[in-house]
Amino acid sequence: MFDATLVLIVLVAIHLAGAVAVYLTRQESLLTRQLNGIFGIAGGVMALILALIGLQRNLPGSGSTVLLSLEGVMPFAPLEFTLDRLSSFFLLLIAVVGIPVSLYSIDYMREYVSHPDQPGAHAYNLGLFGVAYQIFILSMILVVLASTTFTFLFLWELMALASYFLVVFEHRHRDTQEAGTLYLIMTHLGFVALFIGFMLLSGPALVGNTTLSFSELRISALALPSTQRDIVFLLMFIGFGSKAGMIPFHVWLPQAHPAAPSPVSALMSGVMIKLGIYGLLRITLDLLGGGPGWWGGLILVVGGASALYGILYALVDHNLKRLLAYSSVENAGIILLASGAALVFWSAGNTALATLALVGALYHILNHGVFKSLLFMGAGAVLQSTHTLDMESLGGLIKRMPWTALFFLVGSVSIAALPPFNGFVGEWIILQSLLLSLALPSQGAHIFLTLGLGALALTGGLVAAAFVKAFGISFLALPRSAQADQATEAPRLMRWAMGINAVLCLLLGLLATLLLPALQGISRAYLGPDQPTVGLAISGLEVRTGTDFGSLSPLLLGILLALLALIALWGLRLAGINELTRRSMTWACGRFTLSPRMEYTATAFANPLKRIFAFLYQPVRALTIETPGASPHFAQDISYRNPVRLWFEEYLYGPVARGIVWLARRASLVQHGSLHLYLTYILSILVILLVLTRG
Amino acid sequence: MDYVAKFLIAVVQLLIVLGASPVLVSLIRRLKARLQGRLGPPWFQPYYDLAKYFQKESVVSETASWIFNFTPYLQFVCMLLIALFVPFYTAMLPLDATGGIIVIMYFFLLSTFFLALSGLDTGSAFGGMGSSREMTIAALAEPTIILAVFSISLVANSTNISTIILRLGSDYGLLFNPTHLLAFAAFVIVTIAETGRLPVDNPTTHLELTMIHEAMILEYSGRHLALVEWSAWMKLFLFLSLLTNLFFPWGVATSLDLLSFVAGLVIFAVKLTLAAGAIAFMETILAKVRIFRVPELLAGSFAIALLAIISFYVL
Amino acid sequence: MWDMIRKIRQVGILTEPLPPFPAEYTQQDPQVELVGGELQQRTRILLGRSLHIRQVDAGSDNAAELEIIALGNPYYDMERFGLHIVASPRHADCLMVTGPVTRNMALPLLRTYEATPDPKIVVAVGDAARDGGIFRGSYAIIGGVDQVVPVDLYIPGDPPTPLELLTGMLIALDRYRGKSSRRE
Amino acid sequence: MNPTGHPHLDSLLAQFGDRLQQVTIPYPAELHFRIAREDILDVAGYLYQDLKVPLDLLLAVDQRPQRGIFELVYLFGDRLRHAHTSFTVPVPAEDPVFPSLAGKIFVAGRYEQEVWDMFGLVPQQHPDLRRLVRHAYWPEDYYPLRKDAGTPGDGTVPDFKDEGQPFRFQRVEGEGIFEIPVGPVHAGIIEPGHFRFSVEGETIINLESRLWWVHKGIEKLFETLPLRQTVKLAERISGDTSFSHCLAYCQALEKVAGVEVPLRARYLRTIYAEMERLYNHIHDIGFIAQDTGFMWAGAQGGRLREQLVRLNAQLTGSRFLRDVCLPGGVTRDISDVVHLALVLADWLKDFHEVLQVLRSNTIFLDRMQDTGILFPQRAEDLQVLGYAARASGQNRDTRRDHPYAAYDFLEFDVPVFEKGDVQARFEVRVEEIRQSVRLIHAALGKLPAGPLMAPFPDLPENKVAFSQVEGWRGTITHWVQSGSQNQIYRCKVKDPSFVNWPAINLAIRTNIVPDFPLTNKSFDLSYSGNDL
Repeated sequence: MFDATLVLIVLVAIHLAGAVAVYLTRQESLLTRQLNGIFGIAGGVMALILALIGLQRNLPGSGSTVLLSLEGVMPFAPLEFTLDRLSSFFLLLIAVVGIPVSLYSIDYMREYVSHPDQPGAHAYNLGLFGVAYQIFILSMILVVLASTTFTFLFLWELMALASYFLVVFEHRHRDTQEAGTLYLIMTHLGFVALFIGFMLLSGPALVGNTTLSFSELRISALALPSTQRDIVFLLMFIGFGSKAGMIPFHVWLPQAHPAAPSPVSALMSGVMIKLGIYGLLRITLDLLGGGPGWWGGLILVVGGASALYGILYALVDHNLKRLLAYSSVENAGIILLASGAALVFWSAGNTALATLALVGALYHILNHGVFKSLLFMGAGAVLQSTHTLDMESLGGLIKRMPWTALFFLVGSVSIAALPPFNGFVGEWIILQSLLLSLALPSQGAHIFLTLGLGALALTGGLVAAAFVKAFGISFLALPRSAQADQATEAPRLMRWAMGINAVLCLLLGLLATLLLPALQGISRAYLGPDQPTVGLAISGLEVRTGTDFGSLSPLLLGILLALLALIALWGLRLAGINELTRRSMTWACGRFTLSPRMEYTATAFANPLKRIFAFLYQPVRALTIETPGASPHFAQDISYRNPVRLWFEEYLYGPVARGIVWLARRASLVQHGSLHLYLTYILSILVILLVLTRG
Repeated sequence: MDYVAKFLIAVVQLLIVLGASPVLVSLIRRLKARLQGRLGPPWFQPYYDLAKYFQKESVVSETASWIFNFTPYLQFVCMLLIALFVPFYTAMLPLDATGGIIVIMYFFLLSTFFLALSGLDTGSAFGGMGSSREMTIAALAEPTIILAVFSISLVANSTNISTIILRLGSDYGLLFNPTHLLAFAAFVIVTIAETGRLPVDNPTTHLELTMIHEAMILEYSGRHLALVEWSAWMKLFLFLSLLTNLFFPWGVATSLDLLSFVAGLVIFAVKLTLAAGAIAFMETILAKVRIFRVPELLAGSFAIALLAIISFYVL
Repeated sequence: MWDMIRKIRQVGILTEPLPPFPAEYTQQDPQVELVGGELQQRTRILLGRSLHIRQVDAGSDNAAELEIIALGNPYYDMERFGLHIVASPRHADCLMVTGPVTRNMALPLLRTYEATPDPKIVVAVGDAARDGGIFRGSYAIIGGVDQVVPVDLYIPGDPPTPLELLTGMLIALDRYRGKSSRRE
Repeated sequence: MNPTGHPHLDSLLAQFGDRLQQVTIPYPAELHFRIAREDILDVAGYLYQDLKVPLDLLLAVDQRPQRGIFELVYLFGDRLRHAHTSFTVPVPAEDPVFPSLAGKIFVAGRYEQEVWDMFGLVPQQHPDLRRLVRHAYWPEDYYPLRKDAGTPGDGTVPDFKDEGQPFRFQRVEGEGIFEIPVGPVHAGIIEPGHFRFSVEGETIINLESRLWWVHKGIEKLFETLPLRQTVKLAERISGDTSFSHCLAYCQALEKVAGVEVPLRARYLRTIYAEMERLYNHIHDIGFIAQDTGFMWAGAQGGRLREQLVRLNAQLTGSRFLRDVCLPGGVTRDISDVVHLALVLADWLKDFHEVLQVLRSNTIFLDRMQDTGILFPQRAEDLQVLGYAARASGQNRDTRRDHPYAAYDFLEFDVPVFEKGDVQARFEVRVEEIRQSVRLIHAALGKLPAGPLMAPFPDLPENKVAFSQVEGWRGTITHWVQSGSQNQIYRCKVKDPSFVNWPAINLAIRTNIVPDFPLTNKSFDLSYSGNDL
């Protein structure tokens, strides 16, 4: 029906036109925001169409088609874009997250318009934002389609720069500048690793030739000696892993996500870090065509560690967005864990299990994109309404922002992998794949898989605790500050955007069986047909794993839940229960009226787990009591602090961090919001890149 | 199985969990009272309590939101749903293929998640205290549950409960497998932690500062309280049913005839009575450990569960 | 553990049967006084078999509290009658108030009453709870419990013994049939 | 007159000379003098810091009707030298201020707070002048213990009503610190008290107790009730200490009236006092264990206590030993001495068997160890009394240091532990149970014949006396001044709880929240006795 190439051209045109159009409008007008949103949505729709074409294509193998090959656009090398199943899946992710986020940004970005009573106080250049936004989305779309080394690296860098610009959009805050600089440094360290990795991948004869297409790389990779393949894998693992937020390269993520405007946080967390996974899958599954078992094992172990580390720090962080960012580290970890397991199974020759694990990983990628962007949008709505993300100043928002609260709750329940929402189905499949691993003969793998399972299980419980905290402390009980007390519901478009994602969370949970065959198709395209047994079978509404091992019917569960609820309600009414409800003060032991000072705080909520994991957090307690006069038993001022230690930041990046601060000061020279300075900067980076890559 | 039989079994499952869970609680209370030298409450006391709660008005905090009102119903429905997947007297569960043991555990977690939220909802310091502690324990119990389940499914080669019971029931040798025994030990500890029994939580305490589960429900009254209490009893019932039937599947009916159903029911009652006796005895001789020793206990059970798995591979 | 089992066996069941029901019992019996004659029949039926008690010390010396605690010991075991002390007024059906109501405890008592869901009964325990007793006339005393919340039942005594408390409650709930059996 | 024979006399005279006026020794081993307001810091400081004599009591008396002034009375008790020293300080009505000792003697600060709260005398430079009895809603200028204070509701004072006015609490700064309000209506059957925890989740940073919820105006009632009734009132200061409070009050009255109590009555008083100690100790031992979730132990504590209170009822007709002690002697005799001795011996055996079970429960022991530590230095600074002091290395027991009743004639040991945690307090009480049974057995063996009661005359006017009794919780002090027409002019009651309450706040700091009930129970203080 649609010609894929045409769709791609339209898509690129939309985004480029969007960038120009947005820049041409007045910087603070409603039109700027509307145009940016509309072009974003339109581009997203095109991406969705492209994704559906790719997924539906009934071709053997990966179903790859070269869409577009452009000579001469760039001076040094041709650009080439190819659509295959893996790209299609990630296009789907970009579209599913990008469309609501673009819608959301229309109302959200009014935050940056100067207020009439304070002219110029908060004014930011929205036109500039729009340009970067369009380019950011476009570069993400194109990077998953890129099929030559140069195309890929070029777009990868473009994506990094556009996102960097978006991160430092609120350049007036010093924190933002430092976060941006840290991000820039980390992303370029990753880029260097990728660059060297690609160079080595090209094989001895063609070292440094960046014009090679992926299909040529596939062939050259086969000829590589195994040591070189290992080195390539390690470099790619570091390069892509740092983008995905795996430890110890995650440090930029909890800084950059909270600093960025909320739609950007949603996109970065929901989509961009997944492109790190995309790269890793592209390399390991496709270009290298699999490797020894320890590749998977390494990914699995690092993934498990990331998952644990991420959630443990999410638990003790009380900045809503930073909590979500740490949770992204955790989720990237889970995805890596599942992908690693898939590679382990694959290398052991068990494609059935590898398929199962990979389907789990892919499904979790999509799910995480949906609920994490939902949560970031929710956090953004809170920020817009209260001007704070500090959970210790929030509270009581469920009455003031009922819709936002509901959507955030849906996101929290989904991310905690609770049925009947989407997170559960992904978690179930991943668990099944690990549980089934006894089919593997290797003893060594079992230890890895068991540890991975332990990490995943431990993570599962902690996520629930972290999101009870995130939702409960921010939205329930009494507001802890005047801003929270005066909060108002998010504007209409923001509510719609969040609503779409909330519904998606439910639908992806209940109707998983509709999507899973497509994911199975993707996995089989790279892994080959299921062997020795069936890994995953989807029949009607039911998902089955192994031979009679496990089965799940999410839709039926949902229906049962609703049915039982109806029966229970009807039964209780029939029994004639007393339905009188009287409102009264919260019971506070008789005399005192509860004040926000007497509510559980986020710090307090996490305190038991903080004490339990004190060996990890190494909190530094400081209790000071000032007493007047001679008697030590009359206290005048008491203060207490108990912050946790950030291991990697303190011990690994500690020395580096000082350099970063130094750099940040220097960098602030170029960060004065001037378009020209930025453009000059971006251009110079590109030129350096091109010179480097010109073999 | 035809649809009538399926439907009937499902209805009977629901009736059993609703009707028998208060009796189980009553049994434990009476046994404990006897061990303390008292007569204890009448057999049907939990029913009287429920009937009374349902007839009283509900007082709801002005601070509370819909979460507070919604949670008791959600919990109740979750327990009913789980009851369809837990074998009591028969392994022929009609909806077994809809979800296995993982589904059960995540529905338990769902109800805990919302109960913890409702604890925070009223703004009472006690509610927050309860939910903070409950989530801490849930977070640490979760991995043990998963690993214990893993061990069982390793032994039985399935995560679907009917299949597990059928396979374990047909080969009693599997039950004495060290993996299975270790998993049992781990599961016992987790059951105690999840159902809030001593030495983790004291269900009969009056000290609000030491409470875990009770602290979260301090604000509930009337029909809400009835549902929350009933759900807690059902949770205990379900956990004990899982514990007894997964590890001692003797007598669970594996065919669709009346005789094996009756026998299954009798044996099930005996098993639960023994479990109740064990709980009553434990709660008489034990005190409540300091709250920060609970993680040690759970870490111990985690280690046992891990050992269970390793023993499966090694032995 | 074996010491304990031995002790449990040695102690046995201590719970004592109630004394025979006084044959000539009338509403005027000095054991208890029901305000306004008797509790509503509906309340009696509802709470007769399951009465959850929240104790409020509104100013007592702690003697009455000690006797209420004693209701739970193996000799009296009030649980056998469905009487149970609960931790939260939200769970309670009955406020058992002791002592003269002090000025400082008036508001907490009222708040506790408001926090308790209907239907509920208020029992004033001890002479001081009736009219202030020996403390009457003090600047710090408001007076009897009925000065703050409506009282349904008085149990006299200074303090009433556990047996008086138990029989008083059971008479009010119409549960004291007084066969000398252990349970009614 | 130049009195001699008091251990502090010479050194005080040498130090202060003429600044001490009207030096007398009204009763054996009790020195009394008057000093001027300006000398309080010097004299009290000398007694406390140089002579190492703790402050036992500080009270005010409204003497305006007769002499137009307020009086402050400071009472120091020297337990090593078995003597007391007290001095009176006049405070003019038109300038009701006095220097605060709080910086030097912590416990003095607490009494001064009370004096300010009840009489409106302002301690200058007091570091923490917050109201005690008068909760936030009480009128600023209403001082209930002044003779002309009047009663709300009778038209002399505008009536006032509690409308939930907030109190001042210490605010702890720091991220995420919040406050847990507990009480006055608790979840268990406990007396009302409000505890404000400043916590970081489970970690307690600071605890403040807000008491005086059950303040009944007892000290004022002593001044208005007829003498017979005041004895009953003394029994209702703290119900669990009915006998000891009554004994302390009767002894003070006997001193005022100059009545000698018959020897048999003094032995019987000893026996009853020890019975009171026994039933309270066993009750709390059971409940300390129950507070760790060891419900069986709670049932055993309840059982063993019930046996004793039934024995009380058998002996005296009252489960709380009420209406037994009267000024001049006791009303109830013990006829079957052997029976009582045997019953108690059986009871002690029973107790030991239960104790063995408790001590073999490792969870219970673990809960008690290192929980709620009150360090000996702090116990000394705070002048903590009773078993709480003896568990923190403070070797003090009024029965031995200032003997009364028949304690002079009987042998017993005073157990002292150093660690100051819950377990130490538990162990002190276990040991005291043994000592109490030993004392009762010895007293029963030596019980002399004779009358139970000496005739008690009308009180002489305007005479002052105090008496101290080691109740089961610690030293109880009653200070009595007679008025005219057989009435009491002023009675100051000090239950040990009054000085022990602040110790809990220190003992619980940096502990975890769920350990508070256990710590609180191990101190087991009276709210009623504190609030009066």
